[in-house]
Amino acid sequence: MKRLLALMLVVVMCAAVMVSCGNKDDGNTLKIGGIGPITGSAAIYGQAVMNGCKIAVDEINANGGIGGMQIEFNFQDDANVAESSVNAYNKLMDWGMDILVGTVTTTPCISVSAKVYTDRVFALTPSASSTDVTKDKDNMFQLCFSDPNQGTGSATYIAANMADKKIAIIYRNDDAYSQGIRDTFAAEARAKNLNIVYEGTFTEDTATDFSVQLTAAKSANADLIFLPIYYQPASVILSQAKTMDYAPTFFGVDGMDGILTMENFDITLAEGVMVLTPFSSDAEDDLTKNFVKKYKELYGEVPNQFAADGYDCIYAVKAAYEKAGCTKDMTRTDLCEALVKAIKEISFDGLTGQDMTWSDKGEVNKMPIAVVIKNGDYISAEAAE
Amino acid sequence: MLEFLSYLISGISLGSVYAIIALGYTMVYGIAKMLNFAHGDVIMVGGYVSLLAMTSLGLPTWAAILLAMVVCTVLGVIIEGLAYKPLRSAPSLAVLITAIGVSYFLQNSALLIWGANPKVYSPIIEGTFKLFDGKLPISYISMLTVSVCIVIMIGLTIFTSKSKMGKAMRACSEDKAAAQLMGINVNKTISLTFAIGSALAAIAGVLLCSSYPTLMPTTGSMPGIKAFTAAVFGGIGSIPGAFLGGILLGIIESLAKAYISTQLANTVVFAVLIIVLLVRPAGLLGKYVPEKV
Amino acid sequence: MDRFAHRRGKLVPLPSDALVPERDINSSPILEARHLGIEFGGLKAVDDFNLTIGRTEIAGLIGPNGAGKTTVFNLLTKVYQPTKGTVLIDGIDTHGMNTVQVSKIGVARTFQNIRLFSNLTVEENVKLGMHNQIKYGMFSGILRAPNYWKEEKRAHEKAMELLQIFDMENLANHKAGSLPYGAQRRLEIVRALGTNPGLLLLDEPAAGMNPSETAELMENILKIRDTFKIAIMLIEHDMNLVMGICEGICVLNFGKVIAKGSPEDIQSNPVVIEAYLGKKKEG
Amino acid sequence: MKKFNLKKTTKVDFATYLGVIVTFIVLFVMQNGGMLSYSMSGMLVPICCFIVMAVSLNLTVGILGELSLGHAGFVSVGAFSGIIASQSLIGVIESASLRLAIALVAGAIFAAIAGVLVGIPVLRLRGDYLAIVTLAFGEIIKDLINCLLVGIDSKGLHVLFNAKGLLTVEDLHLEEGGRVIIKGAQGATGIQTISTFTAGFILIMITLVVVLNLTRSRSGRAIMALRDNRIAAESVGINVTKYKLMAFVTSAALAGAAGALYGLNFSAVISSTFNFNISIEILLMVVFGGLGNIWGSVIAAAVIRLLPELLREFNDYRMLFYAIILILVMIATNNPTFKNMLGKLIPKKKGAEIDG
Repeated sequence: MKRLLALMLVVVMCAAVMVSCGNKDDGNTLKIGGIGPITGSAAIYGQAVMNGCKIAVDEINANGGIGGMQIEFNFQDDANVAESSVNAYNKLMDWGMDILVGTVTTTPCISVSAKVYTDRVFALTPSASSTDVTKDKDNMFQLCFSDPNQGTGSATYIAANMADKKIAIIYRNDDAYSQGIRDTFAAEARAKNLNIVYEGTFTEDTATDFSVQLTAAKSANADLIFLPIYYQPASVILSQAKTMDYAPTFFGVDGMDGILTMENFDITLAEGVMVLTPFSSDAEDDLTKNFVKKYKELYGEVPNQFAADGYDCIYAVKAAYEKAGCTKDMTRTDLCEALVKAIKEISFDGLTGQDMTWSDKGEVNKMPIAVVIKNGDYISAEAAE
Repeated sequence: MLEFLSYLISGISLGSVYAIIALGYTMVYGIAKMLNFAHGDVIMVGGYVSLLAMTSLGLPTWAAILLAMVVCTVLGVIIEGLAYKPLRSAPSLAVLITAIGVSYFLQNSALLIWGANPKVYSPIIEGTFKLFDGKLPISYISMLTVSVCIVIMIGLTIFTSKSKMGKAMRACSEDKAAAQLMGINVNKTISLTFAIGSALAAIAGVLLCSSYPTLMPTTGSMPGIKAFTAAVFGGIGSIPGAFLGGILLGIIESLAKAYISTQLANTVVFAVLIIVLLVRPAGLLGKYVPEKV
Repeated sequence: MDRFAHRRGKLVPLPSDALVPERDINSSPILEARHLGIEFGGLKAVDDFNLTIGRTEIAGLIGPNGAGKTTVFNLLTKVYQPTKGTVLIDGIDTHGMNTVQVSKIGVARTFQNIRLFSNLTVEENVKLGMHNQIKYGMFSGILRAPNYWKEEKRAHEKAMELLQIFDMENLANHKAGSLPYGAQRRLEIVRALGTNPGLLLLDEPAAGMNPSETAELMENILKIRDTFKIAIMLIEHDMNLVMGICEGICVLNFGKVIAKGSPEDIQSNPVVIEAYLGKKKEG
Repeated sequence: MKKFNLKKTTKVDFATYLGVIVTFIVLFVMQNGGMLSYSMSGMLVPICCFIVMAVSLNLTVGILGELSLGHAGFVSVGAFSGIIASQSLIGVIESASLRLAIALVAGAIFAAIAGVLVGIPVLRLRGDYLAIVTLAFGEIIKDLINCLLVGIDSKGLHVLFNAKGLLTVEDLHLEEGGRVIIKGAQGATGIQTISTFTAGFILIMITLVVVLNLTRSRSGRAIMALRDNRIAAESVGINVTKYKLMAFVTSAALAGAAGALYGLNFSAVISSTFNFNISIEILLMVVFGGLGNIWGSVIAAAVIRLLPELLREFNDYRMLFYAIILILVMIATNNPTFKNMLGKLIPKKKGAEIDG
């Protein structure tokens, strides 16, 4: 009896999963899906992308949409888990998704990109930076810098400007993004004969205390610490370094962006920190100002780079769509082939860079800019000197 | 040598945070015989409440801590009453799963209320004490954490051995049925234990966030697991054991990071734990009670 | 004068006061405990316990509460390792053996506070008693190889046979935990018999039984002895049972044997009466 | 045993097999007929994996009666050894099914080895102490795999252990045309996804046969006897360590096979996928389904996997609802008052259940 009830429960749930996705494309909207973590420990990145995308979608819809179609945007949670991400993707496919903006984090994105490739859906990830994301997949594109791009870029910049520094690296060993940049940085640094005196790691589980790594870096006389990590642990590192009177140059990558906008953050801690980033919320151009204003109004926070990436993704899709001259009646597959071709032909200006172009490999071509934090503002590194 | 001392100090400071959390764990385990997996998340709530009290309400530090203690105590008692009390006679695994449910609930509520963005915590005391011409800095917050930890440990030991309520708690931990027969209100005693444990969690939250100043909805979970490990390490149910376990865990973690491998620090901690439990199956200060035949 | 005194062992006399039933005189005893003792933190829970039990003897171990009776059982079954003395089972020295090994050489027991596998069925409990007599391994079990079927069939038949002693075949598919108290006690005995023991230790088998149940139990104990030709040693407070069926009785007080002998000897022994009733007032 | 006079347990076993087979056939036909939504067909393999994980954990928690909080550790070992096996056989063995089978066996074997290594010392402990050590083991496995670099070229497998965090895939010195299989924290990427629903079904059936037949055999009885009363079990001559280890290792091996199937279903797998939360989720399935209750685990695994997908409509709130449902179900099924109310509605079942 009880068994029968339980069995019925499963059947009903299965049916619900199947049924809840019955609605098909009516042809009058362009369905863009998004995937990223909006719960769990990586929620901040997914939520920022989601919010950024929504702003872009609303703007475009208010201005008449794409090719006469309104955009319908559906963002699904994956909690930064590959399996959940694939589930979210399938959910979006059932919904009738035409184009995917996502996924936000690297490992889920690699799994989803394999599905995207076999299902022939055009996909543009705002922030999954590993080269594995786009490798061997012609219809998967990145809007953010790839890991090698950042790692090599950072090493090149340091070699050109501060070649005699003793370098320490602190990175997160259980994070694909962080380890990816570190690996390429270390390789390039070796090639450029940079002097790496100490490397320390941490994991998600040991991300509370960095005093050991900092002490070791200090005793190795490191005067530049390369931090290929996100800004949350970075803020702890900065504050602990200050506690122990250790003041090397800190050099971050795009994940460091957002540190200044952390609620309650003591910006003096970040004084002199160098960041290689494509986006700065304090930029003076109209596009950024407008975006930051809207974001603050809607979500009460200052947008970080992820939000900007999300925003750019939607507009990049729009640009490619218009370039390809797609029409309403195109199937998902046709749309995919047309967009794949078009995106490599456009040059796109967005929040996170000017004249962005895409290569055959799916990587974006935009150069990271080194900035220095001075009095709580980003200043181009060249200008600071 | 100086380096070693500095590693040792960061270990003790990290360890004393674990120890305070472990004290809460061990109290609840000793009396209610349940692993309260939501303890770490009560710490997170304590952190948020005190931070908001200081920044948004502009309360002075002591008032903010007091407020956090009150909120956490109330929260702890509510959780106990709604989620755990109905399961008093249920198998311990059912209670464990419920505790995990409560932990998810608190984390996701925090995510919805306070957002996913990490918040920077303003330490309740700043500055460092410098030894050897500043070569060996010790932050005041570490010193405070260690002393608070010792005070709490001594306080709890005296409370449980001397006061009437404390004796009732010990009686409940030995044998609930017998305690009931002696006229002790077991339900009330367990609620009180949760109240004390949650108040401790609030203090732990303030100290944890002051030492490692960021705050996210998931802030409490890993320190929670580590503190649980520390409590078992020292012998779960034993108050001095929780203190010792916490401090040792912190020191081992810190030294392992410094001398073995930063990424294997957790592995070393857990490996030491396993070895200790094999040699002393009830933890360092726990009593091993063989089953009577 | 004697420089080697400290290196020569002290001599102790081996027990010569062993009593066994006359019919067992032709075979070696099933149990010989010599100078058995255990200390818990300096307290001698059992001290210098000497006992011999014949092959088919029914022996009783009695004594006031806390005299160390169950501790003796625990020593014989190696739940505790004795700190002194030896136990010979069927002539085999059990030194260094554990509970499992002692069970394999033929000691089975029941427990004062019933210890059944209460979530398993009655039949499964008995089959667990027969665990070491059922000969097939894990993989035969998983793959249901021919010997699985053969052995399980044999085990089933044997289990039913054993349950028959107490007329419990009809309960075979009930959960052990759901049985009434008396039936649980009986099941424990059946399970112990399943191990094919030479010596069966019963710890208060009649506890909680009414007089008619006790009478039935006495019959059954005798039946078990006669059917299986094994020795039985029991701890019991019910003197009717002890005096009724035991051949040899050993009285324990404060961990020491204070008297041994036939029921008649024990009943008239002033030391035993004193131990049970307390010292008579002077005059 | 009685072949023809079916016992209650035998009936339950057959009903379980039948239920799984019928469900498989229905879903298989629907999938091939294109009647299943993307979401549903995407979840089939993971659900199969979790059913196997739950059933195997039930062997440890429900049948042996020892709390394990590190089951994900065995899943992880199985997943990564399965991935290494499968990825290194690309080009050697053409048939994907055969490669998958080898991967599952490899996963099971390595997880079993891990089970023995952890089991021997760990099983001396009891209760919460055992729980914390299994938890510790799960965390250790996660950290160790984070340090693993594996690649293959014509010379064979290259394995490096990156304890200091200073090595990269370059240090594997792979020949031209060599493939990197595991890149430390970046995990295994570029996996050929060869897992299929049919394989999942077969694995479930094997697991059910192993676990159910084991519990109905001499060894299984001994394992359950240890759970019910260790001291009595010893007194009838049951070797505690042997049977504890048997249950533990069997459980680990099955979890390893499930891990391999799971790993080969996604093109990227990282070691933190199999973290503490996964151990807890599997435990949740076991407790939901009822300790020692195998068909219960099967259904609970499916329900718990489907639930978050159903709650997708609630977006931000979905995990909150999940938590609330979790607490409510636990109270409803374990609180005496609620239980009585339920008991009046549903005839009480007499399956084997134990207190944890």
